[in-house]
Amino acid sequence: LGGSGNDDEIHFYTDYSTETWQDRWENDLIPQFEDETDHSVNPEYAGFQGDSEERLMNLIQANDPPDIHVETFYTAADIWAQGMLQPMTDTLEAVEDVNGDINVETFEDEEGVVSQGDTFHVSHGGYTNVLVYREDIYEALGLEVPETWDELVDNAEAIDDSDEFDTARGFATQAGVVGQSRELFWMFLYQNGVDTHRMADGGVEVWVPEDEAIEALEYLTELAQYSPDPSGLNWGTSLEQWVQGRVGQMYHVNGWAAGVAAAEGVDHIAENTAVAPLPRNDIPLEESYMTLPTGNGYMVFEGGTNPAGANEFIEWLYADSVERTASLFEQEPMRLLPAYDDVVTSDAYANLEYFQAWPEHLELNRQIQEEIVPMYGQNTEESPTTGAEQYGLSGYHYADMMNQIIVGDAAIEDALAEAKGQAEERLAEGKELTGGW
Amino acid sequence: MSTPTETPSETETEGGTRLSYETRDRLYNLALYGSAALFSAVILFPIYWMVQNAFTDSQTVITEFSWLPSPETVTLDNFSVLAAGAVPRYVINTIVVTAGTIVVVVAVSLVAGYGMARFRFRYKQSFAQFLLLGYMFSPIVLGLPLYLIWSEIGLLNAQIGLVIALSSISMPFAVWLMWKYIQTIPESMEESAWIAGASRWRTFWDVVVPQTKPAIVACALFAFAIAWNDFTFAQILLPSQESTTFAPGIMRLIDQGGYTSWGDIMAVSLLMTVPPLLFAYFLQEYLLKGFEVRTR
Amino acid sequence: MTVHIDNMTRVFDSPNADRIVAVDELSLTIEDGEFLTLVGPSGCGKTTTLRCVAGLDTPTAGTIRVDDRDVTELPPQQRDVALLFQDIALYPHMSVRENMEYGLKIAGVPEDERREHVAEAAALLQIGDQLDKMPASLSGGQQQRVALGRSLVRDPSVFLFDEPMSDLDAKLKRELRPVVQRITDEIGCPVLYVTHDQEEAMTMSDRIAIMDDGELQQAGSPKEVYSEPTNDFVGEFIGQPAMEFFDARVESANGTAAVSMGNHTVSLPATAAELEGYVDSPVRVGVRPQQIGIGDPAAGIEAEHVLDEPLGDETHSIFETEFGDVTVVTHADFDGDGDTDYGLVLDESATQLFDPDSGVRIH
Amino acid sequence: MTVHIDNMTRVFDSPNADRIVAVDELSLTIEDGEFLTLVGPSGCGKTTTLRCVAGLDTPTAGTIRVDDRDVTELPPQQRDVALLFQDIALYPHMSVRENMEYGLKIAGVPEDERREHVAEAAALLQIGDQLDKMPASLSGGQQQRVALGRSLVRDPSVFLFDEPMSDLDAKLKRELRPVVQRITDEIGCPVLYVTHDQEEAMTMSDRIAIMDDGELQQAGSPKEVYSEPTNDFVGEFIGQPAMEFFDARVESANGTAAVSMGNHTVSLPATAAELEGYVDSPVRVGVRPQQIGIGDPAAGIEAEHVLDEPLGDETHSIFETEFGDVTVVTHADFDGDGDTDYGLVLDESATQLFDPDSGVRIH
Amino acid sequence: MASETVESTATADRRSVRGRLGLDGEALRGWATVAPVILLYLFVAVTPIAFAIYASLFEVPLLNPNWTFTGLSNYVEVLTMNSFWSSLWLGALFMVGSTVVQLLVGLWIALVLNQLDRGQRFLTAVAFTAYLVPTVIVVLVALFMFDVEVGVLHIAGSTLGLWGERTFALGDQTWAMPLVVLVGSWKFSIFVTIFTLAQLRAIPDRFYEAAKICGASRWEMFRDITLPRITGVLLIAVLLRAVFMFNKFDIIWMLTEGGPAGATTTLPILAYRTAFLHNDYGVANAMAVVMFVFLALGAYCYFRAFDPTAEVDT
Ligand SMILES: Nc1ncnc2c1ncn2[C@@H]1O[C@H](COP(=O)(O)OP(=O)(O)OP(=O)(O)O)[C@@H](O)[C@H]1O
Ligand SMILES: Nc1ncnc2c1ncn2[C@@H]1O[C@H](COP(=O)(O)OP(=O)(O)OP(=O)(O)O)[C@@H](O)[C@H]1O
Ligand SMILES: [Mg+2]
Ligand SMILES: [Mg+2]
Repeated sequence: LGGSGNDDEIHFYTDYSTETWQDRWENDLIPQFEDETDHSVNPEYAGFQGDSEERLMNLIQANDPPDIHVETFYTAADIWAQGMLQPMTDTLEAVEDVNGDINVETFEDEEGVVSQGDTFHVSHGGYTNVLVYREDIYEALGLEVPETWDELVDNAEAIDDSDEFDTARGFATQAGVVGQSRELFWMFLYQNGVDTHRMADGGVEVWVPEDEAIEALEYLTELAQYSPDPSGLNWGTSLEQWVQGRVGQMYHVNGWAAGVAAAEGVDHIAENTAVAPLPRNDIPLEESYMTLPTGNGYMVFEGGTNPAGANEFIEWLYADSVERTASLFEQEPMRLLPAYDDVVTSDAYANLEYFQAWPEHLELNRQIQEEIVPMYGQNTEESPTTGAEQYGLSGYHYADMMNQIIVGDAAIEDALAEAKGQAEERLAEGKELTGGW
Repeated sequence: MSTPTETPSETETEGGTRLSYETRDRLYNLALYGSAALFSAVILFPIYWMVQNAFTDSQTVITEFSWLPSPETVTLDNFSVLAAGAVPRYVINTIVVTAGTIVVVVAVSLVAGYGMARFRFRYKQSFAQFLLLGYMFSPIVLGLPLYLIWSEIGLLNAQIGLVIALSSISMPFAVWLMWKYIQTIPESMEESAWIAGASRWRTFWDVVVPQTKPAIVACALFAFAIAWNDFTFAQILLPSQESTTFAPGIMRLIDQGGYTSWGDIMAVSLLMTVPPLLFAYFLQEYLLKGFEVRTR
Repeated sequence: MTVHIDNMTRVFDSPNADRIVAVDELSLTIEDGEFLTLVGPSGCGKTTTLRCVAGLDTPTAGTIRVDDRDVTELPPQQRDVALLFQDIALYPHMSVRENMEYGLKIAGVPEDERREHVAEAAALLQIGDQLDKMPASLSGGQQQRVALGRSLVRDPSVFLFDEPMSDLDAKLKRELRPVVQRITDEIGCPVLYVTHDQEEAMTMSDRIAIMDDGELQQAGSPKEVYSEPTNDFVGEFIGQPAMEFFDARVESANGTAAVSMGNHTVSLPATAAELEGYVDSPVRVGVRPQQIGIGDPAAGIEAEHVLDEPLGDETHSIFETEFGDVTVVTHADFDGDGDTDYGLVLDESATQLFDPDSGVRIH
Repeated sequence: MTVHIDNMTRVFDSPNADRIVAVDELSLTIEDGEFLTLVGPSGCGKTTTLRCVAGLDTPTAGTIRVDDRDVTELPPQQRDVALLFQDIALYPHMSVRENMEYGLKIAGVPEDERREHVAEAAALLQIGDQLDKMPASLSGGQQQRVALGRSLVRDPSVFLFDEPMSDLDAKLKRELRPVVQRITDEIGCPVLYVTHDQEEAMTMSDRIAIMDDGELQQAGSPKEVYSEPTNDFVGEFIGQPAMEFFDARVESANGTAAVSMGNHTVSLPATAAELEGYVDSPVRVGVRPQQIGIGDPAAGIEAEHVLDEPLGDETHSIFETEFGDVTVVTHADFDGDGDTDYGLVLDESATQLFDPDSGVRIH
Repeated sequence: MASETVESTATADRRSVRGRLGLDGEALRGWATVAPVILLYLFVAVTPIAFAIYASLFEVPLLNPNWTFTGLSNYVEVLTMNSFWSSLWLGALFMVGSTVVQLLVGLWIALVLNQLDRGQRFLTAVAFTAYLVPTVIVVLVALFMFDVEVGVLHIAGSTLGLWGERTFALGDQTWAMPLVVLVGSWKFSIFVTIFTLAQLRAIPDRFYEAAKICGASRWEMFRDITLPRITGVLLIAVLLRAVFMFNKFDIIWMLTEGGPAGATTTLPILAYRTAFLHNDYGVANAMAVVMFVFLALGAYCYFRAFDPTAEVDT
């Protein structure tokens, strides 16, 4: 088991790797698949920060990439941009036939990731960016769900100051040099009516208008006063803080925080975790650049040892029946929302053991799917989704900038200018790799 | 001697302010035991804290602060993590790798140290220096080449592969230690065995090895520290869940859950702290003897 | 078995470029059953010689034969010698018994036979009750016995000792000497015994070989080397307290010879003819302190009393003379007096003459 | 200055429960300028006594006074003693000079004065040219001189030596002995010198104190302890070769006493009256080997010749008798013959009688 | 006699020829004994280092196995990089700070342990345990103890007014570096202790006794006997510690990931970031090579200045 194996084994590198996932893969899904086909599957689990990337790099450098890699698409954009992924259009079609249309962002636009007529990603689920907040705190302090940044800041201050919730801070402002802090910055750009890139002269260019960006960063800096140590916050640690009841509001994805709280048996937090659209900065909804959910799922390496088998495995998982697809959400039901229209509404999904135990969490997921997602994606026409742009997004320059400004004492203007410079370099690199597209 | 004027060392050199001998003695003991108390507190406190929280209800751990464990919240529940999921596997793997590393390091360095101490060959000194040079290269960029080499020779995910890697980074120090130690064993003991008809190998085994015990313990301890500690190598060379060791394993666990239960972590930490404590308690005499580098 | 050392030389390359000739063309034969002692000052090459015979070192030139077999290049394992080191070298991790039977174990002797041999040797050495102890808990003398026992259980064909007693005190030495002699007698093989204690050499040996600076000076029975040293080095080295030397000049009158030292003259038993070539030349006169009498200043070499060292049965008295300090063995009750002047009277018949340059004994 | 040791006892708790009485109610006075030697077998408590005097150890009971000052509990720093260890203890990281001047430096003596003292001592010890070397590069004898020098530059008020020469060979010992004596004479303070080499004790001391098993056996001048030992232990310990003992029975006839041993009788110089209480009782007869003559079997104790140890000027011959092995000092040319029977003739005037139970000398 | 001479010179020649080739039986056996070490080292150190040096001449996108040769340009990039020089400074700070603290604390603990006559065994064991506890655990416990809500050290620090009640000390720019040094020292000081204590125990009592007799006070004994006797090992321990700390990665990474805002980004952290976050393996290797050169130079100067091996008998 693990890294190397015999030649036609399907090497499956996944970050669906909690203990429950591992159990499911090894004792249920994989044996069943192996029984039904001639293939054998060799699963390998990745953590989700740093380590997994390092391991993937090792595999690629050894010219022995895995057959299947599971990740959020844009984070793997550099791999894709270098032409190392296999098209999966047929597989996606087969999956859509069973589960309904895909509803995560990358597949909305024919000119987007589904470039040149091909799809390179079969999503398992989508991440919707939301404001996570504690219902009980709001209630106790008489707070309203914020719609603007000012309201958000006020709430943060109120929570921070309250004696009743002594340990809870106002807002988790992620500013580590890792993925989440760059996304927090993007979200604030989107909700201030701008984006990171735009189309100009038929090509993509970096577009981070200074005024809007500075305003966003100023708000973030202000919010950081009400945050537990911003430099240590990332996807994992902010969940941790949440479960420990140390924050009252934060930026995160889906109802994941509620799920972790439930899994850890911290019921009062699991019950009181609520989500809302991320607040905007006094702009009308139509001007928001908030994107549709980001797809997280399967990619197949062209250079793997058994790409055909890999596709077969993915089809077996997702194109068999809605029931099987829904059943794949039994593990981590709150982390990802199904990426296909028919799944969330299916009985099979509603009947998952987890939702039987936590009906309010089913409601929460449906709320995201039915209320929040429709509010996003207003500006998809103007917001480009090209190879070079996706590549440009995968760098850590904005994370660095957030860190410099919020944790360090860098001047906002300087740090922003430097980050933009790097963004431009990165975009140029992306264009070179993808042939200008 | 009978009058102060005859004892210049007492009065003249230090002036009249010199404290009486008894007072100085008392002050010295105060400083000594004070120091001992202070550093034991500094060293012991984190361990105490670990123990205290390992036995405290995991919810209490993150919400309440208390200097002493309170009877209501004392629990053994945290230790259930030791039986759950992958933790036992990690621990067993760590033990296997550590034991393997100790065996390889001791065996190889014993032979090499013997050779260095007893045979005359050219470039011996250069060889020793060359070994130490290896310590000067930052190990963090070595992951990739190691990975490539290991996958080439099929040692990935094999605990023996990690054992080899860890052994060789323990090598410079271990060989040096053995070398210096064996030099202190009189050669005449071996010679008398040769004269009795024992072959070189037999002599090594019967005469040298038993007397090298302190150095063996010291090398074993050093290898133990390296293997028990190792995070980086295990992370790179044992990617699979089944074969990996404690340090990367626990980091994965922390990552995966998206949530750290401090109670559980303290319980696991306690488990990983006990073997070194036993090692240090029972073998310290040997160990110190083994580390004794004769200076001029 | 007989050991023949022929023209053996051993040269060491020293780190600071000049070579050290530790043993210089040494030729020596040790007969079967003979107890030959090698004595000499520190660094004269005794240990080196022994190590070459044992096979722990290889001569640079020359050969070593045991009977007719050339063993010069043989490794120690194949020589069947027993060697007892100065620093004992008992194995600290083995019990006394294990130490003693180690050689037999290596030779593959079965357990019970080993026990028997060990018990026998232990009885002889009076350490029968120590067998299960560890060496560290034994006294120095006991350790030495164990080391001795370890060698002798093996019944070797050559027995080598390298200052086996130099770490012991006088009493223990005296106690062990007869034990060693008895044992080597019993085994009956050639014995090469190194020491720098000339008392040990005198009392134990069939023959004594005296070395200096890598070269053999004289080999002969204890009496021979005591009374007929080939040169002044041997004369001074053998005998206790050491022989005293006086610078003198040979004078001849009517065919009888005499030596004059300072303003004192001693007539010699030798005729002038026997001293051919030395008449009127300077010589060194050697006399043992036992052969010097004390008289009044006129009768002998004028001397001032310095110190008495009473030993109970005799006294060593030290006098200052124009030839330097001279030790004289006086009777037990002698009690020198710094105020009186004495004269040292040499026993004429016991004087020996040495060439002042080469040191060779003339007569 | 005078050192008084009064009723001093030092008890050690040994790990295996039984206490070791290292020194048992020892009382001893060392006069100013006196050279007192403490001898005794290994483990008899010599070192312990010395360490207590130096302040490195504290007596369990009893007191130590220097003149009238009670120093029993004083730390060594405040005693102004000099102590020379058996194992030298030179500091390997200091040069010879630094080693020698260390005590002065501690005492705050200025640099140039220190140099002067050291130069003086070095000249006396003939190591003037070694001052800048490191101890490791010196020979054993030289190291010992340095150690000696380190102590003597200090001009202490008590001088203590713990077997300072036991690691040296006989020649070096003989060379250093006068040096030590001269130096201590010059300083003129009380000297307590520990050795287990009785020759050293005899030759150097003003007085010898013999200890056994923690207890003082006798203290007296060398001649006194040699010729009038208080008990058989002292008799055997002092003198070389050791006194021989024979089990005997006192017989009295006409007021003169005799002892019969086996079927041989020796008449005594003592009268029966002097031996009151021992007549017809068993005693031990002690005779020094020098006082035993060799005759034919009928004339003395029947003896079989075992071994000769020729020393050049005399021979030690060992005989087997019904009383065990007996060593006799014979003349240089004596050459025993195992086939002939001999008789050992004791010199009547030199016999000493000891109580067989208490060992105390009767006469 | 004549034939003897011939024979003996022949033997002498035979020896010297073999000797000159360095391949007589003795040398062969010598090399055979160290062969396993060489083999292991070849695998685990030499080859990877060679590989890294080689890679430093290429542009290596980690997520693509195709390398482009770029000569020394990676080196130019490293040497002109601002972050390189600031990390070098931070790294030097970390190295010197850690080494000094570890030396002092380690020495102090060793001296105290050596003097204790009660509880020595237990305290020694406890001290050694600190060295043997895995770094991961030290880090986890440290993070727990600095936790803003229940962390005992956090509470202690904020009560003393060192940092704010809600400041995560390891996330504070002023405190991060000192605390990382201290946490590291908690674990690694004992390395110095082990060496020193072993050495202290080997100093014969009689050295002190001789000094006492001379009237030396405790301080004088320490200065004149203890210190000179342990300088040798101290010099070696300092060298080893400095080298180890200069290359230290795991404990910093796990505690702060080089943060906050780069306050603990030492060179190894920077190299790691460059390799795995910026996917610039070639530059990272160039960085490692430059670090190696600095370190080797530093060690060389250290050797020239103190020559620690001269203090230790070979
Ligand atoms: N392995 C060696 N390398 C270099 N020189 C040596 C070696 N062994 C002995 N020597 C030198 O050879 C000479 C003779 O040494 P050897 O040990 O035989 O003397 P020794 O008579 O046994 O002296 P001692 O009475 O001190 O034991 C000395 O000068 C010594 O330094
Ligand atoms: N520190 C100690 N602890 C326990 N027992 C001791 C200690 N020091 C000495 N002894 C015991 O006290 C007794 C006397 O010892 P001491 O060293 O005084 O003898 P010694 O006459 O100097 O002997 P040697 O001639 O061997 O030096 C011995 O039995 C010894 O074992
Ligand atoms: Mg020798
Ligand atoms: Mg003693």
